[in-house]
Amino acid sequence: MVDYTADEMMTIAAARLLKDRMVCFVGIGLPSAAANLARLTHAPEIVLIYESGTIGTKPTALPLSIGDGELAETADAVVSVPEIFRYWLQGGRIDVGFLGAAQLDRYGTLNTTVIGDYAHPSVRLPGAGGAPEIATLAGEVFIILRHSKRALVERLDFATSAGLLPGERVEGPGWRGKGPTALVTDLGLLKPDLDSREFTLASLHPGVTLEQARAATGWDLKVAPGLTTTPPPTAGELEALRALHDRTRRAHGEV
Amino acid sequence: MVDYTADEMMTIAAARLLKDRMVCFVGIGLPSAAANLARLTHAPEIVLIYESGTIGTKPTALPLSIGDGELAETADAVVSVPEIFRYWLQGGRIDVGFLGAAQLDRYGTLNTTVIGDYAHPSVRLPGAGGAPEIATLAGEVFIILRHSKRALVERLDFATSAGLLPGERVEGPGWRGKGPTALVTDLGLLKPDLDSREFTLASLHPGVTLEQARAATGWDLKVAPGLTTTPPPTAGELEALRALHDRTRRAHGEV
Amino acid sequence: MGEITSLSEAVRELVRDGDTVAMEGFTHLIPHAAGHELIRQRKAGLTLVRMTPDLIYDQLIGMGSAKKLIFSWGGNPGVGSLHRFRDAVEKGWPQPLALEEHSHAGLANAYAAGAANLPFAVLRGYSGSDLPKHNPMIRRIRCPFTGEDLAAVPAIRPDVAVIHAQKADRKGNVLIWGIVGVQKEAVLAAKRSIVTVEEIVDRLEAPSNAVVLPSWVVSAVAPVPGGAHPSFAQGYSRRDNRFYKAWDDISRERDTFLSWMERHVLGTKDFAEYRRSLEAA
Amino acid sequence: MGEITSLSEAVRELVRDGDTVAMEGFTHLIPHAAGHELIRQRKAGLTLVRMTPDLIYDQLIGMGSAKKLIFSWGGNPGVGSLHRFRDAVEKGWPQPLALEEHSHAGLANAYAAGAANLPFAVLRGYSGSDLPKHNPMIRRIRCPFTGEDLAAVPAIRPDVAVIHAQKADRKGNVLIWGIVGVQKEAVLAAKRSIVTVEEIVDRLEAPSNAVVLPSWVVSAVAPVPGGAHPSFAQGYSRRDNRFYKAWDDISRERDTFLSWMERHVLGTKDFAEYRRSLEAA
Repeated sequence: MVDYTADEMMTIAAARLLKDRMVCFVGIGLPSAAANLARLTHAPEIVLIYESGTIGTKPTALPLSIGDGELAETADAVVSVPEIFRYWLQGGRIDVGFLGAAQLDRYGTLNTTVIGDYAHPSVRLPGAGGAPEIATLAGEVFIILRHSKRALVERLDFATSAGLLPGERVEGPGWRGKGPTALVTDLGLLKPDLDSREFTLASLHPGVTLEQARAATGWDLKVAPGLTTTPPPTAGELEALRALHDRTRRAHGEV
Repeated sequence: MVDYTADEMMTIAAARLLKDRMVCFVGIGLPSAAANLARLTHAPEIVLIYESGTIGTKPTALPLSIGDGELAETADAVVSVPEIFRYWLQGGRIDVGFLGAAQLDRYGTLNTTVIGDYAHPSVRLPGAGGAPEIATLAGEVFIILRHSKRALVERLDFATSAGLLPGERVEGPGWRGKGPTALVTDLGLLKPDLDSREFTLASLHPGVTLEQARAATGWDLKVAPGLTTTPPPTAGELEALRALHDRTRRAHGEV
Repeated sequence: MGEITSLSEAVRELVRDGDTVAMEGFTHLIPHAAGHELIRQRKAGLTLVRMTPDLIYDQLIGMGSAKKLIFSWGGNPGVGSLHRFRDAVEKGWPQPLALEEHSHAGLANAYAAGAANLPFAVLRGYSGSDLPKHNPMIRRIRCPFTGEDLAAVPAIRPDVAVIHAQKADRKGNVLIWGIVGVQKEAVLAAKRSIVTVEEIVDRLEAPSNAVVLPSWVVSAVAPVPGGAHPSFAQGYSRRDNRFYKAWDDISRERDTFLSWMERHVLGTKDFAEYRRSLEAA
Repeated sequence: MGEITSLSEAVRELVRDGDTVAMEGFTHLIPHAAGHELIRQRKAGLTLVRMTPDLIYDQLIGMGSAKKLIFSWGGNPGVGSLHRFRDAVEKGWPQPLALEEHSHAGLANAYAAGAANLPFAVLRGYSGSDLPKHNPMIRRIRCPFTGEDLAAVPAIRPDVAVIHAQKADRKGNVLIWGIVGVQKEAVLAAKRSIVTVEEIVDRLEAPSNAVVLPSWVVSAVAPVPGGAHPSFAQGYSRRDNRFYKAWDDISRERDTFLSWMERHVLGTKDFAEYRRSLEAA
């Protein structure tokens, strides 16, 4: 069996969530890697949109920034930033918003704003970017981040973008989509329990134990009925992902 | 002295009102003829904008429609119709709005909507187009139309776009500009009296009598202090206007 | 999604009696071929939306397809009246026509709000105009920061948008250039959309920041060369100003209008045959 | 009106202490050369507006030019933190920095409202976010037609907008292409504007519907080849990702930051000399 890293498993598990022809609003970093891997493997007709206004972009290497030149050069259309948020995201044309985060709570509420008090933060994080509107206006939201007690926390210092709280109706004011429906980490896949709305463990990546996952989670992690093991990366998935990372390193002058 | 028609005098008198480098939002028909004549004579750097989204257009022939191809081909920029009204007219970038009309009253209020009752009109006119916002959002408004009792009326059946009423403050809600400041007809030039706000006769075209003007006006036409006679067309003005009309007829396949 | 089909098929599939239909194109790229197809298929009870009704709606109104018109300027550009529109409003022929009347700024903003999935648009508009007295869909709103009083109009959300464009590729991605009007907004505001194009090409070769509609926001694409006539497609054809003038006579009287429509539209199976029938006339 | 001048002259004439300044460019076309010139001329007490503060504002903040920041995402793209921004917010060094914080959607809409001369923008936004609790400039508004509750933000109306573009012609008409961000809105929303360009050409040769700013909406145009570095100008240069990574070390500590700025910005007379000083380093 092929050897792979936990990060590779995470990215591949996230890519598998994306279906062909989906319209995906992509955050930079891990979401971008997963979305482009999907495009290069099982979802060749997926439509990738970045908030820089690039629609249907097909980069050969992963962008380091949301506005790398190749995103524009390979896009079906390049529109202004006001337009991408008004006509395309708010317009209700996005199936999936794919986000990373610094911190989240059990409801998929994200914090990318501050650690500590807003007025006097111990750590000032970058801030919201597109997240608040992506979280509520995309058809659904996938989240990808590395599993740790510092990332998956019991209580957030700041709600940058909304998660779905118990009993909250997605038809509520400002909501269009289902909110966060999948959380992929380097340990497993979490899905929200439909009653409690809380993210529960649906699948563990090969070799990861339930104890490890619980130990790395800041809240009392529940297990979903029928916990499964994530199928390991296929040779094809790994090859595509590694080739993508190689092209990326070369494009950004790292080799 | 050269021979000329009343329509030629009207168009030339209107063109003289436009200064070089003015930004002019141009209606089709008589305003378009006057604005392009100005551009081809004393105002080569005038910026002509049509509501079709063509900015800084320089047609060699007069457009028959607001969206003739040559307007786009010779423009500095071509933007969408929502943008031309939002970023450019409402944006406060227009010095002069140049309008024609079917009817107007002594305050420069225009009617291009209906003759008779709105619900059961005796004559249904085309409607507002850009006029309501041009009249209030341009820095000032010039109006050009042929002088007759049917056009310059005592009472309008419908106010399509606003004139300035006695005592009305241009800083009033929705107002940016001075409103109508000049009315050019085939008989003379009318300017608003600053107190009564009423359009009064400022100048008569050569050979036109005050009695003719009064007889062709639906309200009791007052004479502005220091009534003058419009200088007749120069040979250069006439030559430029006639050449423009010749090019226009050829372009539209009329000769 | 951007399925390449025939115009007749697209209209049959996507336009239903009673629909709100926006056929846009600001003087340039007016989808006349599609208008004829709606008439051939006897679509009825339509609410028609268009900034400048032009000949395309004069024909639909005269043939009794429309029960309501949402518009901002209804004339024959550079010529004069739209006689069929006037006859419907003044005399109720062939049937009464309800009007929802705006200014260009109001309607352009209403399309933009529709494309942005907002329920309304805000503008500095209609001050001193009688339009708000006759259109209850023009209201006022107060700025929550400055207290300023502004105009508000409801978003336009058509059931179907119909436009004509220069090019589509084989996937159904659409490229429009020149005077682009409100076509992008109309398509993005609508539930369904039909785009007729001058040609289908292998590669769009759209310049950077061109007006491109990705195939996944378009329902159907139908090749109809010259399909904007008597309007035009920049890079392909010129505006037929002679026809606009001729329409003044054709449409002035009910009987001449009806016999012209009989012969050239109902009497032809598609736009190509219509164009040939005109040349024969 | 689109006067072609030098960057130092344009900044001297058009940027005043205490101004609200928007230096835009969404990753692409960031006007770094202009940022350096503001620092060289010791502009102070500025309210800086920018969706993504990036290195350009990290430098201005670290050099004490800013008293307030209006923004929506303040990181080093693909790298991590903006250390000078963090130091100002977390420790008040070199001086406290007031924040007015939005989402991208909120700020993009606020620029569009400014360009449209509206006092506010309406959006479906901020639902479930804590941002409105800390930013009193995010309010709610009710649709006068549906009664729906939506977010409202005040228009951005800068004293000065500063952008970098690819080309201008000799009259000062400006052409931008590729990722165009909010630059057009920033310039149209501002009282004054400065555009640095890669080159001045005889003819723009802008494709149809390209993003063109006519000279009469621009205050000054200054040729500064490579003036976006370490950002890029599509068709002219590539993003210097290595520099973005190097900035993480340069900016992490106050003294290394200050000595770098001394040597490369304050110690050079213009952007060309700055670029040479980097190559020498």
